[in-house]
Amino acid sequence: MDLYFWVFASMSVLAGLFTIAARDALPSAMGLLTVFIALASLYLHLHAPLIAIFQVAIYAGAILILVVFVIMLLMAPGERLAAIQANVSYRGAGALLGLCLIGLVAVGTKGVSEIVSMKALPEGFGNPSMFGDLFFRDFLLHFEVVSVLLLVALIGGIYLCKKKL
Amino acid sequence: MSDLGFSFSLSQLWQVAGGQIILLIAGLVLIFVDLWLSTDEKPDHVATMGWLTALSFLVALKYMICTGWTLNEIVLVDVFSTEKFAIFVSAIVLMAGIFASLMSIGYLRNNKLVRSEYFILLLFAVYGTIAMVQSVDLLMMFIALEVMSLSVYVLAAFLKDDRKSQEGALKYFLLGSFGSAFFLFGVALMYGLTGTVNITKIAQVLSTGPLLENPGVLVAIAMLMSGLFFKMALVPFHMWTPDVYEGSPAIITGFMATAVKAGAFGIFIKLLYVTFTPILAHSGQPEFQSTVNLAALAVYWKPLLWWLALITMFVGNLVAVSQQNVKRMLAYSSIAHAGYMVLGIIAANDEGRMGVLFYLFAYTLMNFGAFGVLYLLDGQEGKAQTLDDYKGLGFKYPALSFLMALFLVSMAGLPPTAGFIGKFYVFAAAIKEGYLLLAALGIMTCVIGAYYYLRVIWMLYMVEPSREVVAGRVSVTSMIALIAAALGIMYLGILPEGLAQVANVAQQSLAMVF
Amino acid sequence: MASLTHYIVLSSILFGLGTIGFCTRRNALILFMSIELMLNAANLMLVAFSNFMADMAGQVMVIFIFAVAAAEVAVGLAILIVLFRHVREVDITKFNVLKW
Amino acid sequence: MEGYLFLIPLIPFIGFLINGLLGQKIGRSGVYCIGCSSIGLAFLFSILAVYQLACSPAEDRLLVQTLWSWITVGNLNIDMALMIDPLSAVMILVVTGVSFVIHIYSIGYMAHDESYWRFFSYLNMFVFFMIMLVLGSNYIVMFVGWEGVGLASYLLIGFWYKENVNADAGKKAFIVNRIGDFGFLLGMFLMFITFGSLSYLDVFPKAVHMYEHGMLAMNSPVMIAICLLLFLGATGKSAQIPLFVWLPDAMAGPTPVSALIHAATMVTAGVYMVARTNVLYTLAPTALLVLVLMSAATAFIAATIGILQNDIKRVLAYSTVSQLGYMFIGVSVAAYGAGIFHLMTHAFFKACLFLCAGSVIHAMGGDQDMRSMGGLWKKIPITYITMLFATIAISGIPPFAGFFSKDEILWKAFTFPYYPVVGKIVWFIGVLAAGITAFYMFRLIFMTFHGKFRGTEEQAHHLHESPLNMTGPLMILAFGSVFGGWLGIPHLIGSLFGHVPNVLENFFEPVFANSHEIIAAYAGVHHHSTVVEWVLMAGSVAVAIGGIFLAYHIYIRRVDVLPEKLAETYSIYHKLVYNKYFVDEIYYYVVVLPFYYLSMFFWKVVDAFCIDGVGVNGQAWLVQRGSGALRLVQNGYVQTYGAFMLLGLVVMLWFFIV
Amino acid sequence: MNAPILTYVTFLPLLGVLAILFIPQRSESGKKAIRWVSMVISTLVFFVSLRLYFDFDPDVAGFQFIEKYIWIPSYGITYFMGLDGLAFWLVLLTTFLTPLTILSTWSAITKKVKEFQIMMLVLETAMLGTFVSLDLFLFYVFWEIMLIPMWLIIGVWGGERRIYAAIKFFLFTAVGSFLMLVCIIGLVYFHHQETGDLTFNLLSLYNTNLARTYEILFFAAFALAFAIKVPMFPLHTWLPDAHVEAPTAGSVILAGILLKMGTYGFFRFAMPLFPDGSAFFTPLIVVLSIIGIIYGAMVAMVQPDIKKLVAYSSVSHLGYCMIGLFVLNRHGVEGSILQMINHGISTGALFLLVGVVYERRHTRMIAEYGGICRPMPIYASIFFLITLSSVGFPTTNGFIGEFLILLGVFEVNKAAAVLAATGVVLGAIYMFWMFQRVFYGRVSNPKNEKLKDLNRRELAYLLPLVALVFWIGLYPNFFLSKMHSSVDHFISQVKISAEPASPGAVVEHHASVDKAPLSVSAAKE
Repeated sequence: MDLYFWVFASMSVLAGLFTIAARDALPSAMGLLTVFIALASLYLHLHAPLIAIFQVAIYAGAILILVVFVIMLLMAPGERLAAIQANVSYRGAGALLGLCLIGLVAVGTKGVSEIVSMKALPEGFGNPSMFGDLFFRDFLLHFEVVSVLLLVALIGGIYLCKKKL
Repeated sequence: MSDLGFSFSLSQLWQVAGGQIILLIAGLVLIFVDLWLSTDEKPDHVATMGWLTALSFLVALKYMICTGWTLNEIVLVDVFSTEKFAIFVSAIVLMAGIFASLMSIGYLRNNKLVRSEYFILLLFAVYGTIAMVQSVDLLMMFIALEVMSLSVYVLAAFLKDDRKSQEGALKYFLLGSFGSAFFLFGVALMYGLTGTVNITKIAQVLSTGPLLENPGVLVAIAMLMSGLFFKMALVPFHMWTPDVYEGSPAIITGFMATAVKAGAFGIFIKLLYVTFTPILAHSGQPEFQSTVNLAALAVYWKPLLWWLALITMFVGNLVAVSQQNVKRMLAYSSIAHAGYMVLGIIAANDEGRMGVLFYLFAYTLMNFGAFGVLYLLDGQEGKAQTLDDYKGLGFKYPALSFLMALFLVSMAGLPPTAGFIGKFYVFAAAIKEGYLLLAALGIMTCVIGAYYYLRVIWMLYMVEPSREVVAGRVSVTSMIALIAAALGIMYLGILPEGLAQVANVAQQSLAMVF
Repeated sequence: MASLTHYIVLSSILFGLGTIGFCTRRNALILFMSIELMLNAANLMLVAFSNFMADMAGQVMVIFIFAVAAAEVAVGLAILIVLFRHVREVDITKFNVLKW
Repeated sequence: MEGYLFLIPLIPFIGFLINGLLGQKIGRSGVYCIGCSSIGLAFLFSILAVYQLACSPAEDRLLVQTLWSWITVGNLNIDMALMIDPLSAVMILVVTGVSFVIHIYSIGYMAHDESYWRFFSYLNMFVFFMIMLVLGSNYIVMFVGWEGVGLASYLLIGFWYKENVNADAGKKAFIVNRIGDFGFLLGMFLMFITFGSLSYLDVFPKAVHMYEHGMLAMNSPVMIAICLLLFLGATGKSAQIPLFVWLPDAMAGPTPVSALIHAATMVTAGVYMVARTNVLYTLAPTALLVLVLMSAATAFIAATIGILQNDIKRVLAYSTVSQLGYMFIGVSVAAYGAGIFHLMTHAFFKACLFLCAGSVIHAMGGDQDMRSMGGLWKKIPITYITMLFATIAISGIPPFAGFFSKDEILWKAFTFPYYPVVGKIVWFIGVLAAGITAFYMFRLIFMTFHGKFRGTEEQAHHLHESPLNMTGPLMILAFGSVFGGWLGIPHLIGSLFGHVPNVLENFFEPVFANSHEIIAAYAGVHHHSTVVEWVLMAGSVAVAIGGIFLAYHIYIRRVDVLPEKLAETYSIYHKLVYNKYFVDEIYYYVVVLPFYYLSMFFWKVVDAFCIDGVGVNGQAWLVQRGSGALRLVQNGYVQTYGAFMLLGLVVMLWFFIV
Repeated sequence: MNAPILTYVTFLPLLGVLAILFIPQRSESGKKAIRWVSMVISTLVFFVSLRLYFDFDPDVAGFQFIEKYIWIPSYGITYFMGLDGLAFWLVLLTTFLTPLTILSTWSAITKKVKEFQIMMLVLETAMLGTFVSLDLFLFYVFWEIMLIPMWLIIGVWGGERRIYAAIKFFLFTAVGSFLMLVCIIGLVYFHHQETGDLTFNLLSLYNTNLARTYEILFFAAFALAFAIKVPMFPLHTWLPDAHVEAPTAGSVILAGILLKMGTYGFFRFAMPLFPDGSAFFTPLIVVLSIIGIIYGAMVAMVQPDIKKLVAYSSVSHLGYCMIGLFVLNRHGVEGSILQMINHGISTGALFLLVGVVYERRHTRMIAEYGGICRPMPIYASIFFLITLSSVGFPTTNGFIGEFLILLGVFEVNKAAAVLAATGVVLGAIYMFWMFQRVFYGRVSNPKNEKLKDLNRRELAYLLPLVALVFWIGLYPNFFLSKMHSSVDHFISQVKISAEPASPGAVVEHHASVDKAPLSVSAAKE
């Protein structure tokens, strides 16, 4: 019984549920924030402190804040979408299919843990130097390409949002 | 190994990713050129940017072909490879890029858009596609896919004053992200199962271990595939296509329909065959001998693709029939074409892969041609895109209409055009493997296809005009591109062997990706 | 100690929640967030595998996915904002001009 | 030697071409000249050929000229070849001779017609085809002529095409003939697969050979089938039951046409064909039985219809049908020579009758209704006399031509070797028909030439005798009607005058020898006493005379009351006969209309609705509708699209895992 | 080896296209020049093709004038052309009819002349290519190419409902031919499996031993493609529409040549390739042909539109061709081939004739006419002669064909022959009834009073047809003599292999099949 896991796992699931179930966008964003934090906690547990930090810093700190800004920008506080639900049947079907997906993936990956070659964690697993080694050796090219990606996002974002450049 | 600890030398990098590097450098240069030029915005500058983009594509193309194609061995830098297959697909993408940039000069002018970010994004889109096709690493695939996608999202939204463009782009973005999340989940699962993201290593691990019997692998495969099916626009992952194609700027639609699709098909074929079929066993390398076991997976993916191909051909063609908007109709048609190409993939033989490559090439020519004419007849985006608008234009704009007719005839798969040969190749491949029923059903959907393609032609030639339509200014660059496409279609329709040989060599190189 | 299976199931639940959110919600921004949820599910999976296989690569990949997610959100929000200028709505059922 | 045979058809053909292509340019006299002289020349060459034939010994009486190899496919080898033997010799003389006379007559008859050149060219064409029919050395060439004369007949019946009735009649003639030709074709096919050839010179010897060697039984189904199929052809061409309906309508054509085509020559082609095929018919007694019954019925029924017709040409038309029945009785009791003999004499008197009728009509200014005639004999005496002669001839009064031929037929019927009983019955019907013939022919004479004139003043004023170029032919034909019978004088009578030979029979002997031998071998030779023959002869003459007197009684002595009274007393029969037994109507309602509506049904329902509507457009509709329905799935909502992607994924997973 | 005359003949029209492309059509003289170029080129093609006549060796059963070049080696596709006794006549028919047809468009097509003439010439190339191809792929390419110009001719220059007719024509044909493509490929791969030889060469494919099921399947697909083209009942409904709506020239080419491609396809491909399949389907095809003969004639009878009438008559006539082919004896097959030529001539001529009055009156309704014999006697005469040919009057071409076919059928199945022969009667009914309604009677419509008779140009394209009608009718051996050996060969191909296999027979058959083409090429090279 791993209480740490269960606490944060259930927290993330509940927060996730809240994220997709909250009526308003802002509470939904708060829910997502909770998910992020719960996951960050789990990352810590999984010997990934760096990821946990990034999770909080980048995801919660940057990405989500961006989303929140946009929510503020586009929606009046407390604004709700019309109550009448358009396209209900498809959405119901979507929800049902999502549930099926969870079930199927869970069923499908049931035996995975027996196959995966479990290894004992080496010394210093997850510490930044090890991370950096890998990052700048094996994943150098990925890094370069990601930089291009960010450049594209930059250009695109600027083009789209600025009225006059 | 250099002292930095890289697993590759710079010269190797230059060999394998030279084309990408050229494009990257060109992209950066263009940004500065743009900044320098945009102090006073004039259409000429945009044209200059267009020419420069086309030029950089050309240089990259030249480089990739001259360097990559002449290499006897596949050069890998762990994440990228320069097998001839990737070069072939990249060449298609670059060709589409050249078409796009040449036509865009006229397009932007006709739409009074004096924005040169367009070309930079186009360049990065092409870059992303090539990077994706060259990658042999699932993570790199994902990242490159995102580079390509993000560029195209922005390009799709490029008509800022046009609500349709924005709406299409948002749908594209949302669904695209949704799809790439699938892909990512698949990557994660695959990583977990095999401990690697390199596709050849995955193949090795899958074939040696007890993994093949584990349904988790199948979950991963399904996730990966569905992410790619989205980009390939196979039914039922196709739903974004018509909306996005209709909304986006015509040239970008053309680009999406050709380059992006070529990239998606390229990467799908590479992933599918290298990782999930025994193709590597053909290489004769002892360490890949075990991959013959992967043949067991055919039980899963072949029937799947069988149904997908059928449904895709059927739905694409059928729904296209009731479209009034030509652009949207072409979107459905591109779905149908994807279905035909899948036919070649199912065949899982040399002819099939060769056929798909040939088909992609031909399809790029004819589709870009069609979108080129479409934008020219349009004047300004959305002005004259419906069948009604096309009525009687045949004798008013004979050259454009003739080209349109030619491209559509080719799409309908009638000889002597490249479209026919392409269809012939993929159908022949499928039939060779005994998929007679699928081929027969598929070819029946071609009849439906012929109907709506010809409907455009008959609107052009056989009906009296219902309203005055003024085509846009026909720019020289567009005309050059169109004529080149038309000649290409005719040439390939009559003498396909040369390209087919090349495509065959290209597909054979898939066995050497390790 | 929670097993790998636990994490996988958790990950698939979060992923599934993301898809459900995507398919049911009408607020475009919540759709964005649903997608983030899905990406996070993948991240969790990677980290979990990385831990159990003692392979740092999984963790490194997560960083890239952060970057991708950030870029995606940036572009996506930009598009949404431009569209918002036309529609004055974030209800995606209103983004319904293109159809059939 | 026989190298000139081809000239006989060729010359009329050239005449046809010249008249047809240049007719308007060369003027009236040119057309007349070419039209008549071409036939005249053909006649001359015919005489030459017949002379040559007659001079050669009996077993060598055969001239063949192969023009070119026509159709060669596999074992089918058909030559375009002409052949003349005694049978065709007689025919060719009749054809060219009568044609020549009628051509001359036509000069006068068509003098006021603007399309005279067309008329002459058609007429020449007809003669050409008729000659081909007669001279053809195989069935295919005969078929060429067979259809060709039908074509000429079509064109000539509809000569005055501005009246739709005429054109209708022509079309009817052609189509009815085609039905016959259908049988003819099939008969030829069957013949070909039985004997491997269609040439007379191959088929008949082979049939005899096969019969003699037991490869072909007497009365074998194949032979019956061949004979009946060919006879179907003959019923069309020769207007026998059930295809006789076209002939009365064919009177719409100009009278010379009726005389030439629908009396003297074309309609007798069937008789010629049966006579030509005598060997095969002889080998198929059952077919002969059918033939004889049909033809007897035709002879009788047509004669009864003739009684009440008021149109002068229609009377003659039914009479022709009836007489053709007679001829068929002749050939179908295996007395082929007798049939041809009657054909010949009939050619004379019927042509003469028609031409006379033409002369009458000419005099009447185009009116053909006998009810408006009467007492014409004073005004047009030559016509009257010639017509009277011909009428007597047709009535079978000795020593006119008709008597001899008719009597021979009746006698042969009485002694029908295959079915003696049937033969006797047929004899009886024949005699009855002869009596009726005499009756209605004299009715015609009496109504037309005797009594009071019943036409209008204008007509009365207009009455005049025809010019010499019309009366000349009448006289020639009348001469033939009177004396033509002497060529085939029966032995019985011939012996009275010191062994006057039956020229015709002797002449024909080589042609029919095989048949006679077969019959003799099969049925045995029966000798009938001369007394019986005399008695029968006298009986038939008596019946004929009775008929004449009856006609005299009704239409001269009691003309004021009796016709109406009779009509009232037997009103049902009157109506029935007057309306020609409603055969046309029956055909119309039983065959034509259902056929038409069936066609309409095929077009409107099967074609337009079922195949095109449901089948073709239905599919298109299905695609359109399917497309329309399917596109609605694309409803523009992102969630829908997402749901579909999810669906795809779930289905994939399901497929993979479960 | 002689000059590649088939290539010359086939592609010469494209030269004309090239020339026409550079002539502007704005002025009247430009249009005139275009017409003349088109006319001259197509006449030239005819004369070049006449060369074939002199070099054609009637004693050779296989193919002559063989040209073979590698085209797409990886699939064993070759540019392979050759002629036998049937293709030979169809090529000549094509080259003969095309100039006449072009001549007929002088005054009929006054708009978009350039495009029209280009289409005509492209069509000619495609048609010729179809007839001379001996490589299935090459054949298919030409077969499909032909669709487009014909489609455009109907659709652009046609009548009121031209689009419906054009698309119907196109889709009908496409359904069949697309399926055929699948089966062609299937056949090739079966052949490949059997012999290891990947080729589209027809002569090699003749030797494929397919499983019976596949023979039946493939034959069905091929037959569908060809039967649609023929067209056989119940696949004929595109024909009346296409004919009615097409411009005169289109109808002529359609009836004259395109329909022959169906029967030609049976002769060249469907039957020899799949003898078992053809044996299996023979009863069905015979029945459908008979239905076609009778049904076509009956429906023709009640048509109010002359062109439609002629179109349905084509259904009837082509029924003869089909039944003749399937009885598989010399009479039937040769008759059928001759009937193909006949139909090309007489129905072509009929459409030309209808076109003449249509040009003058712009209606094709029979009811609009009546009595036009008087204003147009020459026209009427020629019409009548062609009518005779159409109803199979002896001494015209129609008779020879029908006679041979019916004889052939009769030898095999008497009942079928009897039913088929009713067509003889029915043909007379509808043709003569139509003729009467159009030409006889009084001039009921005052507009018809002043109709002009044929002019010299019209005579120039009609008289050659009339001459041919009688030439074939009177001296068919001229035509038949060239096809004997080919037909024998065809029959032996289809018949022997259709017989239940005793091993010896199969071997023998193969030997005989192999021999013929080889000896030809040896002789020619």
